[in-house]
Amino acid sequence: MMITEEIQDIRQLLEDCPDDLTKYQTIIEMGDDLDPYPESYKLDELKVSGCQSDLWLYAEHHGDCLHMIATSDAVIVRGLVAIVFQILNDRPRQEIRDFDAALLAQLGIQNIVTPGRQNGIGSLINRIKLLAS
Amino acid sequence: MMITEEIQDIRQLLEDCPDDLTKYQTIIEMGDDLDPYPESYKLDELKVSGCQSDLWLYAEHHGDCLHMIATSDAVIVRGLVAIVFQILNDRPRQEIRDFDAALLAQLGIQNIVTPGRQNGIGSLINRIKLLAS
Amino acid sequence: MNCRSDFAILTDSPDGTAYLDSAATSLTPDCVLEKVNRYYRYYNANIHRGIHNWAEKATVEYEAVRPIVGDFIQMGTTTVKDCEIVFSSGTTHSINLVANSFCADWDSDDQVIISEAEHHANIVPWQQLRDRSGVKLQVVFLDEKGQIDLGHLEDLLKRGTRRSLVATSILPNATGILQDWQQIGQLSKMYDATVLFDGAQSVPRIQTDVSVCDFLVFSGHKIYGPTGVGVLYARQGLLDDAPPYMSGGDMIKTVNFAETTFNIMPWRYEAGTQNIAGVIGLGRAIQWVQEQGIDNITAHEAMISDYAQEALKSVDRVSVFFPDSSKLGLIVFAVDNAQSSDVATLLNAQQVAVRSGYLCAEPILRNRLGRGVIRASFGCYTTTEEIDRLITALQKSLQTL
Amino acid sequence: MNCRSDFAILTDSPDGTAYLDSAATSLTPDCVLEKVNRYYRYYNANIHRGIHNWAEKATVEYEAVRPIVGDFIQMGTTTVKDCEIVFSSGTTHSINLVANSFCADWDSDDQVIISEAEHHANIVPWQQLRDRSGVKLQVVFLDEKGQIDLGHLEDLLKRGTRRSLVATSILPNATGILQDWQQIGQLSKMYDATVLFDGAQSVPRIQTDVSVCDFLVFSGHKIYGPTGVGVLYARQGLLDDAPPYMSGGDMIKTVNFAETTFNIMPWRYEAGTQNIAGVIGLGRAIQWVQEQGIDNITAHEAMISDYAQEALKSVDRVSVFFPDSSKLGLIVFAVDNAQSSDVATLLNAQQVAVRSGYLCAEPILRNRLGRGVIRASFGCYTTTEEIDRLITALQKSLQTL
Ligand SMILES: Cc1ncc(COP(=O)(O)O)c(C=O)c1O
Ligand SMILES: Cc1ncc(COP(=O)(O)O)c(C=O)c1O
Repeated sequence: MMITEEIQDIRQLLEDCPDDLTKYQTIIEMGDDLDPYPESYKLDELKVSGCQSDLWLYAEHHGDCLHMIATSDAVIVRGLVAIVFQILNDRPRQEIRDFDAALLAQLGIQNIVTPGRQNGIGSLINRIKLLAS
Repeated sequence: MMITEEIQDIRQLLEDCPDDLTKYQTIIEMGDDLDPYPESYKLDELKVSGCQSDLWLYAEHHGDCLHMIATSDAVIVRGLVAIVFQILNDRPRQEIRDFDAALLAQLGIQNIVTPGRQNGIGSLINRIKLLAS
Repeated sequence: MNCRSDFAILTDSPDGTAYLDSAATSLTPDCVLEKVNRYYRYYNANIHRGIHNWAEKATVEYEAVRPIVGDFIQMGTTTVKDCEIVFSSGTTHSINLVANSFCADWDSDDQVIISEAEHHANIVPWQQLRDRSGVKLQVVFLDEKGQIDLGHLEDLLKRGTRRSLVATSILPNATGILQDWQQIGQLSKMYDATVLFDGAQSVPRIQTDVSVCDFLVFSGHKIYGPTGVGVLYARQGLLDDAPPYMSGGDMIKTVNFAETTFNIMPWRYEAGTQNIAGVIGLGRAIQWVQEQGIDNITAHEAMISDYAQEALKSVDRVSVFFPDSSKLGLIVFAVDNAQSSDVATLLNAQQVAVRSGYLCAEPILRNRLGRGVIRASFGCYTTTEEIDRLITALQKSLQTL
Repeated sequence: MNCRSDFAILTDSPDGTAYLDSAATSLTPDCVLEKVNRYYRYYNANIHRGIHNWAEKATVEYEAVRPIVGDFIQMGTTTVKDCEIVFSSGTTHSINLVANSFCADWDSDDQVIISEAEHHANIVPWQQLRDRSGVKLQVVFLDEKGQIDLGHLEDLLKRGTRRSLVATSILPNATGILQDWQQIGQLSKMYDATVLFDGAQSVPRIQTDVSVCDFLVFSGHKIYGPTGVGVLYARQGLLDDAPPYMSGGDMIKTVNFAETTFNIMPWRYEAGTQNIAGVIGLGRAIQWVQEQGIDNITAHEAMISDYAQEALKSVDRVSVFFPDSSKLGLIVFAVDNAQSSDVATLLNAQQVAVRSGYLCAEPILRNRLGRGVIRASFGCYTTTEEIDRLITALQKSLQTL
């Protein structure tokens, strides 16, 4: 699927939620499907800063593609990571580098694209783009 | 005359002016009657700070009373000094110390009683009260 | 209290938010906005240096705020009190000013004592001073009730070699426990220490009185006033000759290229064009507080805080920070097996606005709890219904977390 | 220009003031007040640290001002430009920040070069730096046209031993003569000097472009924005690791009692609760300027300045400062045998508002004229009728003086 299609899919899923609380419940459930993240990879240099919660991201180049695993102590962040992964994980690095983070605004989730780099998932996207280059 | 009467007199004089410009012309003319101030008294320690213009004040105790002379390079300040002198000069020091500067507000002249001690004639009054003690 | 109708944001709020984050910033009553708008609409001028009517009016309005503040913090009736009130850009600026100006010549023979429960604003400037000058930085601990341990404080004061500064919060934003500030002040004075009280949270909530301190600092935006303005009360004489923290226009008497003579207190410390509209708005905010009655505010916030603390204690998995002490204005709590930002996010999804994380008071939270927390904080407009909404939303959230 | 109707203070002014003091502070269009009021009425929250909707909205609005500023001062299209814009409380604060943070390790091998025509805000912080650290403070003189003498500047740059900082105003508030800033920047760069431009008067009046400088500072209240807010543009990398000027909340990454890790640019330099409403209002002010078109503003102010200069020259006893140079935004003049505050007071009595005295630029006025002056200064709303009123009122005043 194309990035834009993935975004549309997730957007649809979230739009179908009757209220904000359900939306977050859905997001939290998505986080349950994240691949396991080894304790030994919870290293300071793998920490993505800028969230109130801790977030670790580890990535490898698989050929042209970027393969990532991540985790967080906050279940909502885990869910947001799952969303980002559904969109970007295992994509060609070029495609990741070219990805316009502003598209995430379509998801309609507060906090997912944040101004500056102080909080939320914005720093995750920045880190991913960095790792893709 | 009592202080309050002097204030009423000046107030009447100024109220009779048809507009603000004439009011200031009247004030400037009052300054023409100030006693001469010797050049040799233009000393730094006799300077009253806080005005945009220079203002010098020299005072002597004559018995119980305070006798003052003053001058300024600004003719409006000279006029304001003349007003203050008409009210306070040669009065018993006790009376000067007790004088409530807020009464000057009755004169209706902008700048004559000023907030803080940064500008206008407020610092002159403060200095006079100091010299009277 | 019956003041909600003074806040358009509460009466017209399109999203029906229960705003329980007043310790971060308080809401602003309409009269404050009107006062600020009047400055921009009728006499939008710079102060002090102008001779024209608008400048004069702006100067009068700006300077009139000093006695308003002075009365409010009970400076007494001396005629010089204007000279003890400096306007800053906030509590943080005020503390930095003291650390840089008052303590400019402090060194390793001197000490600064802060408490364990301080806000970063009352920690980091002293660390910077320590790193720059060698001043000793001491931390006094809290007892089991969340009060500054006076015995420990006395030990530290005794051990000081030359000068001591005690810098503590009257009402720490991470505990909500009102300190015995009069005692702290008196004890410190017995050892000739200088006392700085951080009143950021207390000045909006209790009658403060500067007779037991030397410096008092607080922010406009936490006392129903505008952002970008704060106060430093400094006892007369303490800052007369100190080197200014910030320099530039309006804080000077005369400038030439060789040297500059600085102005006297308080203008000496107000370099550059001030936050004129902010100060004027702060004056109106304090008057508004006085119209409500500070004692009424204290009583209302105590009532709300008791109500909230009891309600929170009854929620499963919730542990209140210092559960056995009563709180004023804010309650800090954590939820077992739930990350604080998750809780805050789910509360927000139900239109309940709280703070989460380390509350700009990382040391005490890391040391005592080892984790981030959730804080519900109140203003004089907060209602018990809003607390009920918090509890309901919290219970719902915990079903998911 | 046709913008007067955007200013309630001009259309509803009950006293009919001709406001010719815009260099001290500009008037504020209604849209800026509306934007500020909207913050207080719909999302009155603290920024960065809160998770709830209002905090998020406030953060988005606040951070959105960085790219607005960046575009306006033509930072180009790099994606990192947010990191180069620091919000301060004003020009004065911005300059103090550079003098204390960027120059923290400067000493007698380094020099700071300012011009003769600087505002106190761009003199006193460097004197303080000199007195504290031994940095050499050099003054470059103006030529007979009121332009910085580039030959003299080059001499000073050549003589510098290690680092040089050139700190000059693009449009000095005591002369109104636009400097050849691109040349100054390029020349300084040839000698590897760091360049700080004081844009307090220029940024509201001409298209500025930071490609020839390292730092650019200006104030909100002079560019149709609120009081208590300013900007420091700092070229990427220059302030990454400098010791912060102010410390406290929100500028830290992590705090414990032993040590503290500071945040990255630009937040590293924005300690404490920011002037949130002020920054948001500043963003709207800059957008308003862009709606008017900065080139239209330049043209209008040049027209008004020419008109005023010609008219003033024709008044008996009036001497214009640097009469043979054209001015932008302000005209400085003196009247033979009349003290400047007397003139300003009589003009005010006729509802014409001007500045008088030493204009916070004492050195150049004392050295060149030995006396205070009168300044009429303009905004994009100033009309030729207001200039006519100035001239008539001036002539009337001179009959008395
Ligand atoms: C050229 C110049 N620099 C600096 C300043 C200081 O600006 P502020 O007072 O807003 O800090 C001013 C304004 O007074 C100015 O005109
Ligand atoms: C106790 C305390 N001190 C200091 C501060 C800092 O205040 P500001 O951010 O307004 O400078 C705060 C507020 O965050 C506080 O709660």
